[in-house]
Amino acid sequence: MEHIPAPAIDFISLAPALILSVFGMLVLLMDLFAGKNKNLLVFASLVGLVLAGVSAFAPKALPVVSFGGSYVVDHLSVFFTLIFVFSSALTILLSIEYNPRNGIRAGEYYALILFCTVGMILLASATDLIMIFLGIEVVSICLYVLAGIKRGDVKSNEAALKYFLLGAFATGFLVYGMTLLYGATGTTKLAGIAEVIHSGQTNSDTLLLLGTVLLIIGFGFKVASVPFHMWAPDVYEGAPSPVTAFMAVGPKAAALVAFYRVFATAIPEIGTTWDTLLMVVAVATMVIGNFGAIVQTNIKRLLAYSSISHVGYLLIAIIARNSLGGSAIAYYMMAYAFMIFGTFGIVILLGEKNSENLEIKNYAGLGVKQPAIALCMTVFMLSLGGMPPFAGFIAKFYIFGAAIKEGYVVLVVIAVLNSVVSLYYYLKIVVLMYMKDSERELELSMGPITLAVVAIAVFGTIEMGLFPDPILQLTQ
Amino acid sequence: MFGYGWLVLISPLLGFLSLSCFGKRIPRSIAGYVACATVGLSFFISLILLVHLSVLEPENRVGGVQAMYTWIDSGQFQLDFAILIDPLSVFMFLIVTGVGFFIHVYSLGYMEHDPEFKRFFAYLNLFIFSMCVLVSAADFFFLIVGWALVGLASYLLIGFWRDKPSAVLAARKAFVMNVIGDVGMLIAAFMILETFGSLSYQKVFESAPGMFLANDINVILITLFLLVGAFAKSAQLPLHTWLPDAMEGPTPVSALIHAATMVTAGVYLVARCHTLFELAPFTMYVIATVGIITATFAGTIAMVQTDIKRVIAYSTMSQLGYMFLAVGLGMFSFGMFHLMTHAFFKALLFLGAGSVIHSMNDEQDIRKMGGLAKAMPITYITFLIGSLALAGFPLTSGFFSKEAIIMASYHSAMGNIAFWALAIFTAGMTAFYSFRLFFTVFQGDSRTPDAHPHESPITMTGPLMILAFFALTAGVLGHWVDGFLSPVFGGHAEHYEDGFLETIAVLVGFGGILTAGLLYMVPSDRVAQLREVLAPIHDILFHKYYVDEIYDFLIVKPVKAISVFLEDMGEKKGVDFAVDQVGVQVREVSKYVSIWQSGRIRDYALNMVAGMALVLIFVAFL
Amino acid sequence: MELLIFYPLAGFCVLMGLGVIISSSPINSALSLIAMMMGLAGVFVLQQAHFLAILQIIVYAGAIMVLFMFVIMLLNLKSAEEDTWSIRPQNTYVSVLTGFLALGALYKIACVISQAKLDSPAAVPDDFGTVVRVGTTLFTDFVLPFEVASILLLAAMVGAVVLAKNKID
Amino acid sequence: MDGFVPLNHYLLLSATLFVIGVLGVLLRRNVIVVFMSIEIMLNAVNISLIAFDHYLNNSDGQVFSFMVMCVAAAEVSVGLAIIISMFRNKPTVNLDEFNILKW
Repeated sequence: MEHIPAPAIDFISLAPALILSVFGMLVLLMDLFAGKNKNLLVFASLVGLVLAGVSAFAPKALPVVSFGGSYVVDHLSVFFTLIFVFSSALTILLSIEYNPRNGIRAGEYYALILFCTVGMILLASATDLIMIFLGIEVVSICLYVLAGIKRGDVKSNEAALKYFLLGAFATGFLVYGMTLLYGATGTTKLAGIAEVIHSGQTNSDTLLLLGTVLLIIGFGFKVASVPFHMWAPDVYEGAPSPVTAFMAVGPKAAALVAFYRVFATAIPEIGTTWDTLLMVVAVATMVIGNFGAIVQTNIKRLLAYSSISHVGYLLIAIIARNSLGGSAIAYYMMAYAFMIFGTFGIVILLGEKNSENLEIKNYAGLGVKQPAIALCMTVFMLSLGGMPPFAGFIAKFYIFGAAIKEGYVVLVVIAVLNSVVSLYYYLKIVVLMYMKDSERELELSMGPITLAVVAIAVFGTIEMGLFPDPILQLTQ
Repeated sequence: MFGYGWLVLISPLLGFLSLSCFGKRIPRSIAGYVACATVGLSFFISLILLVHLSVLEPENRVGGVQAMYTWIDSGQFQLDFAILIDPLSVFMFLIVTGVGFFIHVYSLGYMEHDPEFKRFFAYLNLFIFSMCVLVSAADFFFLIVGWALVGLASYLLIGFWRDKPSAVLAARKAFVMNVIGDVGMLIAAFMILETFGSLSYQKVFESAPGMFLANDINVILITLFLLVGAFAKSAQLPLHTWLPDAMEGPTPVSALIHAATMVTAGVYLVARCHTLFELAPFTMYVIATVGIITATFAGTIAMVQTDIKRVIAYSTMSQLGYMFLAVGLGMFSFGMFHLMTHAFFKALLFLGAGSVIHSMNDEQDIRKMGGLAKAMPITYITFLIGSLALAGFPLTSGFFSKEAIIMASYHSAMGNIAFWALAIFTAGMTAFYSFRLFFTVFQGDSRTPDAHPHESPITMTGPLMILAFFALTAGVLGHWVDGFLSPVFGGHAEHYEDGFLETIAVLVGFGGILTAGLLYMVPSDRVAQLREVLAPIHDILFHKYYVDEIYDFLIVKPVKAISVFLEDMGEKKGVDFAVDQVGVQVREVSKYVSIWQSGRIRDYALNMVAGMALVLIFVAFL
Repeated sequence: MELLIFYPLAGFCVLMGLGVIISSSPINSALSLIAMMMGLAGVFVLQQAHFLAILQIIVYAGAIMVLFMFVIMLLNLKSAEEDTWSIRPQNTYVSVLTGFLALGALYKIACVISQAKLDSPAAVPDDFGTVVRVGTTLFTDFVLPFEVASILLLAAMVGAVVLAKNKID
Repeated sequence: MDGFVPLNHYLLLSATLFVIGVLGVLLRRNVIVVFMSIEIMLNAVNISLIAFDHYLNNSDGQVFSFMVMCVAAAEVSVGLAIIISMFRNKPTVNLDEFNILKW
């Protein structure tokens, strides 16, 4: 009986994921004894997230490559880890007041968010197809459950079912694509694949091509780009609001960074064909997202379409495929996290006792009744629309800058025009708040913690807009 | 050196934020004063800046960029958070905050009974802030930011009475028109960035003369796109239709935004970018031509309007046309001078009109007014001064500024007889319609017996009197303005002396006033009665009647027909129709996109596979 | 030898696969699926992947399919709920178009796939596909994915419990 | 070994089964059957993986297919739980009836 040599395990680079896994299990255990009071779980989860965030800085000299080249900690992954930790923490904070009001009592909720965060962190660092696959699956499976965690609500059920079936369907394509890529190159490591492609030693270029197509489909689904976006509006509408916010930021960022890694690291050299394709996809995504949003009457659905259009902008950075593109994605996602959590915070604040109050027309008159909240909402809407001096503007600016540097001027012009279209529906909400009188009185549920989240988000949106440099330094 | 100049911007911004965030907690009485105080502070600081600049040597007055810190720094491209303090921006500061301050005070009285008093002042402060951003921008980026912000503030203020559907519609129209302009500006900015690699005025204006020959196609394109923005904001043909509709907003708003400040932004833009425009004589010619055509066009329409505010609105368009004529001819300081005097007398006229409307219980139709002179003496006199200034009556401020432009239209390098003739013609019309308005409203007998007009409170009449003072006397500042701004424009504008032409202009002005007087001084329903009592005057009256007929046949009817035609074709079917159609079509597309989303999982899966098939085909065959 | 076994086995798998999507009763579908998985296990054996062949039977045919059966029984699904396979009339055009596109794409792929370099299997060592060989790879090169899989399964288990348990609190 | 099966044929088997799975998802209305079709797709992928492994003399693919099985198991447990929880509120397994969320 031969002995298997013990593999070297780099605990330091794994630290954030390890800490969160441990805290996830801890939360599960504590749930047994906590009874009805979930505050302890929340506290433990937040501690875990903070520790994970701190430990992300543990590796001394970046980048650290470990596990035989299947896991890398570089500036990008550290920054994304921060985004994930941050967005998970905000999700949990938003849930504290939302969950009891909407009949979500399961303590496992928090554990699932932590596990999901583990998946995202792994995904951001993964440089091996198998790791990427597993990362995506950890994230997806947690999200399927989170989307349907409002068990008594038919909408939530339907959202979970749709997300699950379509997600599993897309996973099929994704894993098939990875298989073909493996078959063509004989390795699952991104660096190895790049090497094989570079040397022209592939087993079959066709397999490579086909694999890449299927991979695009799989990733396209996960980031909700056209024509694989159709799940997004339905799932976003049906899932509980904090989960929707979470989905729009964390998992999307994780999928994007993996997408970016695959395209920038593994297959940069078969670029030119893909560029045209990705450009078409990016344009379609922006157009469909923005035009779909215009007629929406449900705020969550509107935000879903808007998030589709934002993916379109982000794809431009992937097309640019330079280092500027990577940090532009990172900056964009951070800014987007602030804006989306702020917006959803307000959506949750405006929820009533018995209904979530999601119709946009109910926002009428907010400018008079709740001037501060209306002003915050205005900031978020303007920022989402890419108006200076807010974070959304700078984020778009860097993405477009990265694209222009590579000479994609037409693409940028289309994107700018799309931003103008998007202002139409963002400003519609602002106009409604300030220009219309409310039709009925609302019994708003002004939770202090949710308010705090909104305040943090406003601060972040403005701060990142006025002083973009510090955050940008972090991403490079 | 001018670091404290930031306060000009910050003060109204703080006012806006505090009023909109804590509006509920600030008592109503204080809110108005807070708003006034912030603008007053800005005005005060602008005055200090003025003094500060005046003591400097002329060559040190330009290029005072106050950078707070570097905002964006991405390799080649750098953008600072900065304001530019030079004579031109301080000049604009003074007008914006000065006139703005008086209008704020006026609003205290005018909006006193409005339930949303605080929201109004919050928006006003936002506007002042935006306008200051616009004029103090040190680069094209913040220029556009300010450009868009004033559009936003104007939108909010036009639609301030949101229960009034016409106001909401007008607000939307103004917004869409302004967005068209903004897009033009954006394109121009992109081209500038592409050409110069920078957006800062300093760099662009320094390198431009070395980079282009005159009428280089690039510089023409850049300036033309800038013009789209300027024309949209300043309501020049063909992007003018929003301005008359914007009168749906409260009257102080019309005075501040749609007469004194925002609409002059286009003129400011041309003056600010004069380096670029001078390199494109073609564009300059376009500016002058469009300016004078707009002036004439709006003048004819103003003659037949019956809504007191619309008359003044068209007159504003017409006067803006003069300013564009001036800057188009290269007489930048004349344009700025007319901008200043216009700000005084037009704000005065609007505020006077507001005072009238206020006392007539929101009646705006001049045919129902009349004989207000006795009831409202202060308004009467100040309105008279405003009308005189607008008509270019000798020795009022309007006389000096307009005269300079009319002279330049003939004598300057680019001037010609056509410009001059149209300018003189428009001057005559201006005199006519302003006094038609004045006589109809203040002279004769009241046409609505049950109205009980009363003089407005001191918060309203005070600003009227101050503005009247300036409208009367600001003419003496002409040379000072020219001298003060000359470092920016690189030299003095030549003042042309031509006694003959000046006399013609003055005579035409008198003619206009006289005609209006003959036609409107005496209400026509008393004609028969008078004819019996005063036989000697019978002839004159008869003649008046006769003239009226001729006038009606020769001038009023054709003008009416033309203006109706223009309104039909140009406004309802042309631009407006296009704008509405864009909205409708966008919504149609949007509906299709969302109906595609059928809600059925199998359809979604089918779409995914269809998408995949498309991608495969794309890859396999392309 | 390989030829003799592979083609019938492959045919069997395809038939059973079709059976899953054609039969109107979910029970029949599930049984076909089990048969297909058994067949696939055979294909795996042909490829010398003995370890995975066993896993295929234990995990898929054994555990997963039993779960399916349980659920079908639990929901008490009737076989005939007029559920034959169908295209919604509104989707006819899209479907036909997709069909053509997909066929075109498949044809193109089939044309080029025959140019692949790998026509004969590599000479594999004796221990290829055994537990030892796969296990060694799993615990050295892929120890991280292996650990992640445990998180995945834990999350799935917790999630399934949360969603399916009868009553919370 | 005389006569061997070329890799292409394994790949074709894999592709055929994958297409069958896709067709099942597109054409069936029963949630459970759709779900089984997805399992067929995952199985099809495993065939390719193992075939590649054999032809490349490599073990990575087997580990990959091990992971695919693992994921399939996880998905099945969650998916069936979702179906059950959904069935409680709306006792049907007809996919076309789940369209509250649309447009």
